Amino acid sequence: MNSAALIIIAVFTLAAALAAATLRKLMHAALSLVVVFVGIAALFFLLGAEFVGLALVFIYVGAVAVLVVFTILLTPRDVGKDRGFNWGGAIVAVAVFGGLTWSILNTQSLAVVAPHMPALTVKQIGKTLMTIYVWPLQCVGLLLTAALIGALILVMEEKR
Amino acid sequence: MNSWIVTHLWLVPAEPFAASLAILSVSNTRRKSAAALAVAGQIIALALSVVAFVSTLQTHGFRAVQNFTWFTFGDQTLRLGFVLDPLAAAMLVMITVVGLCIFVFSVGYMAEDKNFTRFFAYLSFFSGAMLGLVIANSLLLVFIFWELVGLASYLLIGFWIERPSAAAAAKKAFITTRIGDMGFFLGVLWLYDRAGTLLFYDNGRGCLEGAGLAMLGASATFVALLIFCGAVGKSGQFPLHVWLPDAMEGPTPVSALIHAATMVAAGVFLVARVYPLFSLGAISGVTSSLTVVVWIGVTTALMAALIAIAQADIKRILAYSTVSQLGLMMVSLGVGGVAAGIMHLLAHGFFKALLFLGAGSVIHGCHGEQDIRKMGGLRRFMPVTFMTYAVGMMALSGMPFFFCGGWTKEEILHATAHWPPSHVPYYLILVGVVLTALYMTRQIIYVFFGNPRVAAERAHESPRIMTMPLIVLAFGAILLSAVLTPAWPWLHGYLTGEPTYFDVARLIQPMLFVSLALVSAGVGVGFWIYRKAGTQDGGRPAEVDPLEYAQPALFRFLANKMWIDELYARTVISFSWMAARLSDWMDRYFWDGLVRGFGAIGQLFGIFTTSVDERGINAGVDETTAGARGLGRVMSTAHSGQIQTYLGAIAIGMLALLLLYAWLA
Amino acid sequence: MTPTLQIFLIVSAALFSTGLLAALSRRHAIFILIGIEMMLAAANLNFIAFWRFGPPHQPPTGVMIALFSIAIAAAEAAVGLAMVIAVYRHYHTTNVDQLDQLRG
Amino acid sequence: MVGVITTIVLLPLIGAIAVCLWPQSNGRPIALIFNATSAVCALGLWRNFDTTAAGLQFVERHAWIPAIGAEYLVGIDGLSLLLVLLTSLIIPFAFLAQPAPDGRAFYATMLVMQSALYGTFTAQNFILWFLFYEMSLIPAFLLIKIWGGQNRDRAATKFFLYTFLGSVAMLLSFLGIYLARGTFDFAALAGFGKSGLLTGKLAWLTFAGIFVGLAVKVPLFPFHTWLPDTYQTAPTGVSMVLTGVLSKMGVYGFVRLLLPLFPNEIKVIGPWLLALAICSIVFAPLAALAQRDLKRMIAYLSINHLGYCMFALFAVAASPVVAVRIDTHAALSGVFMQIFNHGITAATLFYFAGLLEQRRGLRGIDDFGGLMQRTPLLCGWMSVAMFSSLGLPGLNGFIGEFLIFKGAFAITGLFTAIAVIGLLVTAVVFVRAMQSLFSGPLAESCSVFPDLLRGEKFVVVPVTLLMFAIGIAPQFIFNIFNTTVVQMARLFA
Repeated sequence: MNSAALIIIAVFTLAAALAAATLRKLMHAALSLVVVFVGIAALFFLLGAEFVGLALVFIYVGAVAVLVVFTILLTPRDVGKDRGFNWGGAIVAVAVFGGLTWSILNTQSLAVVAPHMPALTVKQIGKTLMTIYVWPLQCVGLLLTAALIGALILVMEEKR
Repeated sequence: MNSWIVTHLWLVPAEPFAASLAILSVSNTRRKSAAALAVAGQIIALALSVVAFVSTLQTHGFRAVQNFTWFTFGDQTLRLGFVLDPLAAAMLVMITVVGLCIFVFSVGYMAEDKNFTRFFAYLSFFSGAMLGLVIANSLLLVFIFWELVGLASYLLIGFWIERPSAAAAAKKAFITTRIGDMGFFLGVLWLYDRAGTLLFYDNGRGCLEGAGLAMLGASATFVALLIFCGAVGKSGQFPLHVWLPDAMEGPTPVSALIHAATMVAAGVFLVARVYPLFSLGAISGVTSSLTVVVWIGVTTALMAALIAIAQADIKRILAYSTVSQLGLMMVSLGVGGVAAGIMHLLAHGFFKALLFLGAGSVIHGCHGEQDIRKMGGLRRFMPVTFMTYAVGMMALSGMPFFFCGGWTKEEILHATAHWPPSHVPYYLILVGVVLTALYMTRQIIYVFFGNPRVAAERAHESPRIMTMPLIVLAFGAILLSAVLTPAWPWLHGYLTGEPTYFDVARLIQPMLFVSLALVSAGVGVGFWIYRKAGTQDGGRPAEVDPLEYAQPALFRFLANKMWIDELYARTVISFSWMAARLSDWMDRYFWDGLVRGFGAIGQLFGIFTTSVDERGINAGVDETTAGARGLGRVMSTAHSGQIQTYLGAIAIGMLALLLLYAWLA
Repeated sequence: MTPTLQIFLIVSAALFSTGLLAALSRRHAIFILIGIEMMLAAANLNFIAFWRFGPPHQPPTGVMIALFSIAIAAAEAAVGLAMVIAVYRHYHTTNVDQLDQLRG
Repeated sequence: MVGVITTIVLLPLIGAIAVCLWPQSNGRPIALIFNATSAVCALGLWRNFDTTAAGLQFVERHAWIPAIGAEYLVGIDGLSLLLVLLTSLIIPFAFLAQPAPDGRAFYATMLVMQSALYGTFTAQNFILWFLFYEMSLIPAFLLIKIWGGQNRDRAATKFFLYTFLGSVAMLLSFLGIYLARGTFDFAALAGFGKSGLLTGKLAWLTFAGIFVGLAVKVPLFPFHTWLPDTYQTAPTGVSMVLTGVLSKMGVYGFVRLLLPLFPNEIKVIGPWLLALAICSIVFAPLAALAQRDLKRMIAYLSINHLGYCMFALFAVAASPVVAVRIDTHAALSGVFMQIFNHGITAATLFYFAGLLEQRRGLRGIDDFGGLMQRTPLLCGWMSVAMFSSLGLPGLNGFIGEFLIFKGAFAITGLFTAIAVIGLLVTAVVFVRAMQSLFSGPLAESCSVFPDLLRGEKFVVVPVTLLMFAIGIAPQFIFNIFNTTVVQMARLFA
């Protein structure tokens, strides 16, 4: 595992995340979000979970980000007056970050390096999905269908 | 083996209780059957009491107990019992005789009342509770009947329920006596803890017998004093005497039965009953608990006698007289004259019931008027009442030779004179005797002598059913002397368990002359001061009391009962009201606010964002202006319906969990 | 120097906090959704990191959970965005400040 | 084969469904039939209960979720039986209370609550117990929220938040205990208690969690502020159940869980716990003195009466020296007695408050006056309940209070002496209430009141007779739990 690569990807991802959270224009933020997901996918690659990384790129960058963009386009005008930034939230977020970091650094058992591990093949993943995780898989399928129908019903025009 | 009456002693209180229940269950309109039931219950109780009394005459110092298990808790048992001894038997007879007279009197006195049946139910209930009290062989059983007696007194004082003053007096009586009772209750607990039993006599294992007393040791003083608290409350001793005069709001027979003859005597009886606790470890008859009893008694006796001089209500004078006499009995018990105290109690039961019923007869004759200044000259209109009242007055004043009160009072003086620690109580009691004669003379003159005034104009003698009990009681007050004289102190011997013999030489004793001189002085001074009471005399208008004319400030002080009620109202009562308000306020605002505040900590984020936002500043301003209510508003701000606020709360909760982790790690 | 698990966790924590920041501080509903997506991604990163740094074993539970989580996140995003549109139609705003029908 | 306890628990649930399905709009008759059937089963339980045998009886045990140590384990000992009987008595009584809300839903909800109460008092496994414990909370919330009076929203939310937060604290604590000890069985856990269930900070944390959860339910000062609001606004019948039975769940929890599991912790902070109980005993009646609303006044006195229970329990558990057996037995018997007595007495008082409210439309103490002249029977029977509540000998209240004081006095005399003030102030509260309600001139607004009606007499008379029976010859109640008392006293020996 390459530290340099990790640091570059991490900085890149976090910068994009910060941009996504703070940029004034919604469209810019949505595009930054795409960058964040690409960064995370890179981190997954770095960790040896190529399949998940790819799935992330496909689903998030390909589907979710596009959805976000479409939503932004579908809700162009905004009559809301207050576009201000809430500093209370920032303080809480910083506090949470501090707390998490403190506890991560104070937990000795986490200071480990990665053990050697055989590469995880797509075949293995497929096998596991179809055997042990077959029920959860079916459930997720059902869930996705339900979400699809639900989303459709939600966005259908209200009947007068 | 116990005789039949001992094993069935419970029947004595059961009769009036049964009568009470029966009366309550019959219709309100069946007056005759109600009265008949009550009187019948009382007669049966009297008969059983006489049987019990006779059985105690078998031997000197007769005592029989009948104990039983009330209930088992865990693997322990709580036992109660009844005891028959001279003290109980004498009380039984006194209560039933006096009670019967008063029941009969009530039939006439209450004839017009619309709640006639309820009155007799209460009266029977009271009688049953009182009879139970005197035969109880367990301090707990005494306490139980003690409370029931208090309940009956509460119900009867407040009998004329539509009068606010009666309700207030009933409340005052119940609460004041309950203050004393709480001390009594603690005494019960303490005794139970130390002695392991509450039975008085239990074949040598009772708490008043050798082994039980030995286990008590030094705590006996505290137990005795706590029990005395109860006696102070019920017997109207200083500083809890304030309820007794107000209790005169009840119907007059009630005043006679409860607040003169029997219930108030319960305190004296209680002290006599548990006397071994008071005298445990006595050095020449003096213990610290008994010393307290003496001083409380002296204070009460003198104070009440002084106040009685300045009262205008015929029943209030008698009420204060009762307080004073009870104080005298307490002194007697305290200085070691137990028999003297009880004898005075029995005698007092007769003559004070007589006086109260006489007063009732007077009030009845004067159509409800109770102010003695408006009476006068009644001896011509109500001769029987006058004669019997005079007997009662002589007995109360302590006129020697023919009236029972004289002999018992003399014996009390005798006991007090020889009290080792101090002679002050003796001298104060001498003053008390003079004062008693004085205020009784004043009352007699105002009511029966002089010119008839407003209320006396249409006065009439009471019907036979009311005068008969008066005559019976008057004879009782005189005839009781026969067993009280020093020449043949039969009652004394009966109570103490010592043999008595007749010796006419002992009849004449120095104390007799002291007593005679004091009473004569009191009566004489009374006649001199009040000879023209109720008429215009010199610069004094007719309606002004001679003493008031001579010493207005002193008279006002006494007429206002030394301002003790006012003092209590300013201190104890207002303090407890403040405490109540404070508790309520603390509850509504402080505790509730605190708990809500704790809740708000969990929702800090809500407060935080709102304090940043303009809305928050507004809420903050409101909070300061609306005081404690603001906290609630902050809470409802937290329920803002804003998902971000909720999300923030979750984040804060996460932080709190992290902190907990840090603390535990 | 090889990176330890802690570094990944810190990155994930930073990402999570940024997501929280977006979700808490922005008024626009879509920003909140963006923040939530980022927080979910941070959680996924944790799953993968723990899987990678834990003892090797079959089946690869961390990866599986991450996969499911991505699927569920997609569903959530679809419904969430649909709701944003629905809400916009109804109230003509996506500012969550003004959506307080559930006020207590 | 379904056992008798399961039958008792399930019957009200079936009743709730039956009430919902019944075509007529008023569900009361059906509800009462199911009440009566459960009550008959409970009486059968009592009849067949072996009062001399120690331990649980009528035990039913089935595996449920073995993975987390949850099993279906129900059984009764003396205390459970007492509370089952109390529930069987109070719920039908509450159904007959006035003013009664209309509609089937009310009765169905009450029946669900009844089932939960039976379950709580018979479950012997924590998970099962907790399930029932929480199951009683939701109907209570709904009953207050939907059928309550003024300020019902606030009161319901407050009730729910308080009790729910308390429950959460308790659940977390029990998870901690489970992780440390691996069981949820009450009997097994109690076995660990003596030697210390947990150690260090974790012990204190779990103790605090369970303590708060139960203290809110009882409620113990200063966790009581939800109670006056709730009792005041709830419909009469619900107030009766809340005070008569629901508050007993807290006391039951203390007896069943906290005292056996944390004897050492309680000993350490014993004086503070006693001080809290004393605050309940003294401040609650003082606050009651300042109330003008009849129901609120009774609510505060409920806090006071349960304070006595807490006081005795803490005294026994916190005693620095080993208490003499008679004192432990007296205190425990007193607590059990007080639980039962307070249940029927407080419920009766609420019932009467409801009758007055129904007649007048208001229930402030000053809204009445001189009732004795117009409605002597109502006043007479209500006075009996009041005197029972202030602990007059000859009525039921005295027995429990005497034993509690007897047990506590030997262990902590000074605190007992302070607690006596509570008895005094309670008396003041009632006597004052009687003065302004019953006596004085008849108030204009009360001049057309009917006296007790026939149906009301049928309700009042049996309960009052029960009060007299317990007050005069209480042995039949003591028989239920004497063996349990002896058994529990060993815990503290």
